[in-house]
Amino acid sequence: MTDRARALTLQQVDFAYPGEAPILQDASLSLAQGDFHCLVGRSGCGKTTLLKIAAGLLRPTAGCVRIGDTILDGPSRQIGFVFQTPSLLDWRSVLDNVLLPISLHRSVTATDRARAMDLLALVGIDAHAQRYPCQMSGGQQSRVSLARALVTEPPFLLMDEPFAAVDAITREDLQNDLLRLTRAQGTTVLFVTHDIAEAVYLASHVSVMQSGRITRSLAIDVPERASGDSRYHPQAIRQCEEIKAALAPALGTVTP
Amino acid sequence: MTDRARALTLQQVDFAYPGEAPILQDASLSLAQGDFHCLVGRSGCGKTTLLKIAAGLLRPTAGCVRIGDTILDGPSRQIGFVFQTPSLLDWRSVLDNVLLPISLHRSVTATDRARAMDLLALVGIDAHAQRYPCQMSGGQQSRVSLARALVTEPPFLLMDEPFAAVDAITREDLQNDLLRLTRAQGTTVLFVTHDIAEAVYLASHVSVMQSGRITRSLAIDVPERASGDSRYHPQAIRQCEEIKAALAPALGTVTP
Amino acid sequence: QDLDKVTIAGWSKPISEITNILAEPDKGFFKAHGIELGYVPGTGGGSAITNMLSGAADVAFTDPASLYQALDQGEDLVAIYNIYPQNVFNVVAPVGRGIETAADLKGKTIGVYSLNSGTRQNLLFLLHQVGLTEQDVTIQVTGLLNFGPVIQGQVDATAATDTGLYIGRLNGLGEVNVINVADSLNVPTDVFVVTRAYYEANKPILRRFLQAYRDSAQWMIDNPQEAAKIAVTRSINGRDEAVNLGIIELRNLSAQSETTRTKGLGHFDVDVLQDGADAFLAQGLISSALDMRRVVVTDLIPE
Amino acid sequence: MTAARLASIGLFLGLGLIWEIWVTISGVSSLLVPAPSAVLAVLWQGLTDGFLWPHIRVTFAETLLGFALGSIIGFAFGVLLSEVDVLRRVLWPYILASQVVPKLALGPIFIVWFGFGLTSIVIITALICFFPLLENTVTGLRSAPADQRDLFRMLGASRLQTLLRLKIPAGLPVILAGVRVSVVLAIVGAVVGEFISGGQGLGASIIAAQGMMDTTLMFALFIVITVMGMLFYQLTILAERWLLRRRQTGDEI
Amino acid sequence: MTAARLASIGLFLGLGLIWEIWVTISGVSSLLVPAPSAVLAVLWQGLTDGFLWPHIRVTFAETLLGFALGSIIGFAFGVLLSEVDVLRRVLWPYILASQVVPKLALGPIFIVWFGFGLTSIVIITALICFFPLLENTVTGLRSAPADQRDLFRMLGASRLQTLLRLKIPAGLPVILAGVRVSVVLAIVGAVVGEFISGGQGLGASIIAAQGMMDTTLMFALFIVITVMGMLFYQLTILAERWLLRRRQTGDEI
Ligand SMILES: Nc1ncnc2c1ncn2[C@@H]1O[C@H](COP(=O)(O)OP(=O)(O)OP(=O)(O)O)[C@@H](O)[C@H]1O
Ligand SMILES: Nc1ncnc2c1ncn2[C@@H]1O[C@H](COP(=O)(O)OP(=O)(O)OP(=O)(O)O)[C@@H](O)[C@H]1O
Ligand SMILES: Cc1ncc(C[n+]2csc(CCO)c2C)c(N)n1
Ligand SMILES: [Mg+2]
Ligand SMILES: [Mg+2]
Repeated sequence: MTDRARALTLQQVDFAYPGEAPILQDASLSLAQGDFHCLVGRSGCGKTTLLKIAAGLLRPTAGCVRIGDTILDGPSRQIGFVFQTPSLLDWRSVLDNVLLPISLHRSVTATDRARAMDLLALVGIDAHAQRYPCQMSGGQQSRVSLARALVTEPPFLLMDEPFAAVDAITREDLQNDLLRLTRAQGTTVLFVTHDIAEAVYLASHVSVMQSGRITRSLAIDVPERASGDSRYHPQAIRQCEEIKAALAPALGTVTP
Repeated sequence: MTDRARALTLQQVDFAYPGEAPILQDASLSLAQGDFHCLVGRSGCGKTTLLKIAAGLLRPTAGCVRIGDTILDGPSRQIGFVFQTPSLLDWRSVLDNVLLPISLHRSVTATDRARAMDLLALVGIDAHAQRYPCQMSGGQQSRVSLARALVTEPPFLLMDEPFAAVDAITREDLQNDLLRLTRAQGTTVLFVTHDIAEAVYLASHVSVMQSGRITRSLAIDVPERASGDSRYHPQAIRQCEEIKAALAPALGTVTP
Repeated sequence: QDLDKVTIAGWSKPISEITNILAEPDKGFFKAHGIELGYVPGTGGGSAITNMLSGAADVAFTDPASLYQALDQGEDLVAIYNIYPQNVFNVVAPVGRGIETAADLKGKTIGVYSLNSGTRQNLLFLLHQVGLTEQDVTIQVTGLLNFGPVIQGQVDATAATDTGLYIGRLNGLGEVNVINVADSLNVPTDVFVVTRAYYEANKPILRRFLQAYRDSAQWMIDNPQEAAKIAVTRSINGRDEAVNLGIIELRNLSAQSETTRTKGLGHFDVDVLQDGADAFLAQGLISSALDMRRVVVTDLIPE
Repeated sequence: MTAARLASIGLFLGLGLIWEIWVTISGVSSLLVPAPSAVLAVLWQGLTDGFLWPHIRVTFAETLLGFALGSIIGFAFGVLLSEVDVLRRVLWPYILASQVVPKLALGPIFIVWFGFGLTSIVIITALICFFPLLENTVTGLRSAPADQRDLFRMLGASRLQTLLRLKIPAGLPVILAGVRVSVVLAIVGAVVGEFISGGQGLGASIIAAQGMMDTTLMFALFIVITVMGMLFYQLTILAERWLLRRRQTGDEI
Repeated sequence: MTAARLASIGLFLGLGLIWEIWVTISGVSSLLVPAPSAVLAVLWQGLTDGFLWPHIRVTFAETLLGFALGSIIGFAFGVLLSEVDVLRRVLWPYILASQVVPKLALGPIFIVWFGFGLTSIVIITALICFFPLLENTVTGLRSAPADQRDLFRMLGASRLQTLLRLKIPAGLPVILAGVRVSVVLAIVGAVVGEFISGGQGLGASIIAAQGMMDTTLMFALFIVITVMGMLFYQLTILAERWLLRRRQTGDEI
């Protein structure tokens, strides 16, 4: 697959549910191959909607989504999606849930199984592989859904607040693992988070959404990225402040 | 209600699902009236389980829970609970969902309705009061469930990561609102969060859980609490570090 | 004047062949004798008796076979009027199947309406007269549209009634041989049956009832055209007046016999009824000998 | 929508035509299979000369009353048996007996208990149609997710409230599937009831027509019954749509 | 559990006793209501002298085959109609017709088409029992939550895979409620089928007993049929428990 083919572009996307006010307006995003693009924005501003459009799950009312040069007109298997809710199948074990994306397209081999177990180990729940989702804690469930998205090594990853339900330490580990994996595979990532520090730590670009529009886009340039310390780099803290400021003047409905 | 009656105590609570390894072991907590007690711990360590036991939803295999001097032997209406998932009723409007705790016990008055609308305004979704849960974003749903727990002004509040799905700014607003309300009403709060800064900002006490045990308990003593700036007070940052350190040596299964 | 209520438990729904009963609102035969007539539909002669026993009706319009069975089960019943002294049942086989007499039925497959229908009971009478039993033939349930399987060759012959044959012929049943049960053992088709207790307690009413019934039967014999017309509105199956007439004429024939011509409508030949009971006993269809002389009471039949 | 309706009507006409042609060329006896043209003619006549209407009215009333009674019984027992486990264990053999024992053979007993006419038929109808609703109610009431049940426990909801405000609304789609089956069985029940003890109505007329070997009329009656079934079914669909108007359905996919 | 079973047996004995006493003192005709003691005696005799067994075998086989056929039809059509919306719109009148048209009246036509004996009865049974499963399948397949459907779309699951791996498992509890109703209706179907065309079996025996006005034997046959119904029902419950063993149920609350 060429680099060009692994680019993801949203061109002036509008979206509205039939008979309702528009949710997205003129939203454009452009991710080059290997970009780790974070999307931040206040709750309800349209991040999940944007992600679903980028995935082909929703059809924009105007504008279009391109994968490489082709216009996306439905969900594509090239895209891995981590939903905001874990969306696990109750009647399948954790391991089988992780293997689902594979088992839908070919029979599962021992290698797949080993790989799934590795991913479960990565997210810290390999001990629970034979359990069922209803026996897992909230954070454990969301980690299973993360492993499921990673198991096919898709060239694109769309992630909707994947770490919202896990603790600070696990979160840092997962961030590092995710960075390592996506860099190794050259994955193009669009990542929604409410944690600005997380965005700045992970992203090559951060976009700020407000009421359905993308109002700000920053390239992140914190040095010595790979080390955990880069989180506390002054440049990182400065960029956090900048994003926070960009978020603040939202047409907020929150009355303090 | 006397102050004493509004204390919440867990005495050496053990819990295990039948035929499984213990999930809680010898967990003790003591909340005086008006305490804002935060519980932090890694994902899967047993926080939700502890909260459900404190609420009377699960019965401890050993030990007991007391409200004031009486042993809790089932869910009590004195306790408001914010679940880790929003748990809204699909077939009721947002407003009706918020009014549910009232409508179960008496007919809803105009005052109740006004109060529910105020709470919805507080959490920033009064404009959506007549919508249905499936039309709301993830963060909006969790805010509805927050409003629902507050509407009866219960003397006890158990909250399971209530702000996990909302953005940083909304979150700060909600933290301040929650502090204001619980202080005004003298509410006793047990609050689970993964955000250590949040714990330190909100809590009078923070307990650290590890693999089903409470391994550390700190009183928080950051000065000039009411101001938003206290978040960045050096003492606050110090206590954050302390908690983080206490969390770190967990019997982690996360392989970095 | 107060009317006495008498309800008939019929063996069928209100069909055109009992137009003399259904015509009551138009003709008032029963009202004229101080009787308010009721009718409850049934699903066979057995149900007529059980409906009567259940108290839903006073008089059962039923067949001798059902009467035998009920007597055998220990019910104390009396037969008070011979509605159709002529047996109307038959066995029908297309010409060319080699079935011309009852004896030819041996080894054949014969259709009946259902296992509790008159076609089956009367087929058994017929077989008994030529020394055959149920085991010598194959009895096949075919439902009311019994000529279909005969035409299609799924059964060799089918047991039917005179009216069934009549309608079959109207619908293009080809050339057939007909073996009439009446020719070997002319067991009556239907009789009025009441419990002995009711009989003892209500003789005057029953007498008037039978008087009225006989009037209605006589009217239908005398005025088949008028009856056929009334059947169009009063019966549930009488949309076609011409067909009604054919059916009514067949019923009028079956209501009359040698005995009724000499003694009057409704009179019995007790011996035939006794022969029928004996045939049932011989075939093991009932378990004890019945004395029909005790069961048939004639004192209420109008002269 | 219109395409589907068109296809439906087209199929109906097409089948009718094939059937008509087959009847004509095969020369099959009208004792077995009537010609569709003759059936429609009889149907038209029956509707215009008013002969069919009283029967339609009777069967309609029986179906409606029987369904009303049956659905109340089915729903109430469904609720009762799923709330009171002991009751389920004790009563299920009797409920099964009520279903498998043939109503046709029970006729006389119904008459002893309920007399002749409407009451008996309504009760037979109810007896035939209550079971699907019962089973679906039992299953539907189980479908509320665990977290919502926990919520209601926390809110101190009484058992009745949990039932009315949570379990029934959550189970409504399943319960309504039971209603759809029950309403269809109610028509079957009314017809069977008329076989047993009716002197009037579409079921009684079918038996009468069969006795006259009038297959043409019988098929005309089948059409009437089917249209009545479609009417009742369509009404439940409309009611369902209204009751579930706020739910997400799987239809988008 | 044991308490409930005890109560169940106690209720049975109690009802039997009351009935026996009532029959004795009221002197009601045994043609209408037989004494339970007599019924049990006939039942016992029928079982020991072997008279009942061939009939039980026949009806059992018909029920089993009819249910197998009917549940395949019901499930397959349920899937088809809920996947292909046009089919639903086009076919539902015919499906309704198949339900409301009385099988008893259709009997002769079945015989013309399928001949006497097993085939006809199995088809009648299937026709009577497929509908609840169809309706519940249609409803069950709608019950997968929107997020899981989105997941399957994202994973590029084919329609068939979404059906097999998501919709059917998610709808299983509802589908199985349909199976419970269908299995009971299968017995009804076999009995009704025997009314129409059977020479053997429990249904045929009931009609024969009715013809002999042997109400006692009829009730003994009712008991046999009910026990057979309980057996089939219990088997589906066991199958259900096994199939749903991994699901959370509402039973804790
Ligand atoms: N029904 C169950 N059966 C068996 N084990 C369970 C069950 N529910 C939860 N557990 C296990 O109990 C442990 C504690 O779960 P709990 O939900 O209390 O964790 P938590 O601290 O709330 O985690 P999180 O932060 O991820 O929500 C987990 O390891 C989980 O796998
Ligand atoms: N089905 C729907 N019908 C109508 N409006 C909807 C629907 N789904 C979402 N919305 C609205 O669209 C807006 C954007 O929703 P979206 O889920 O994209 O927000 P989000 O940015 O992901 O928020 P969060 O951070 O809370 O998850 C919200 O205001 C929401 O109320
Ligand atoms: C005219 C006339 N035709 C048919 C029957 C019906 N029938 C005659 S004998 C019998 C068997 C009952 O067990 C039945 C149902 C009738 N009574 N009168
Ligand atoms: Mg979202
Ligand atoms: Mg938790």
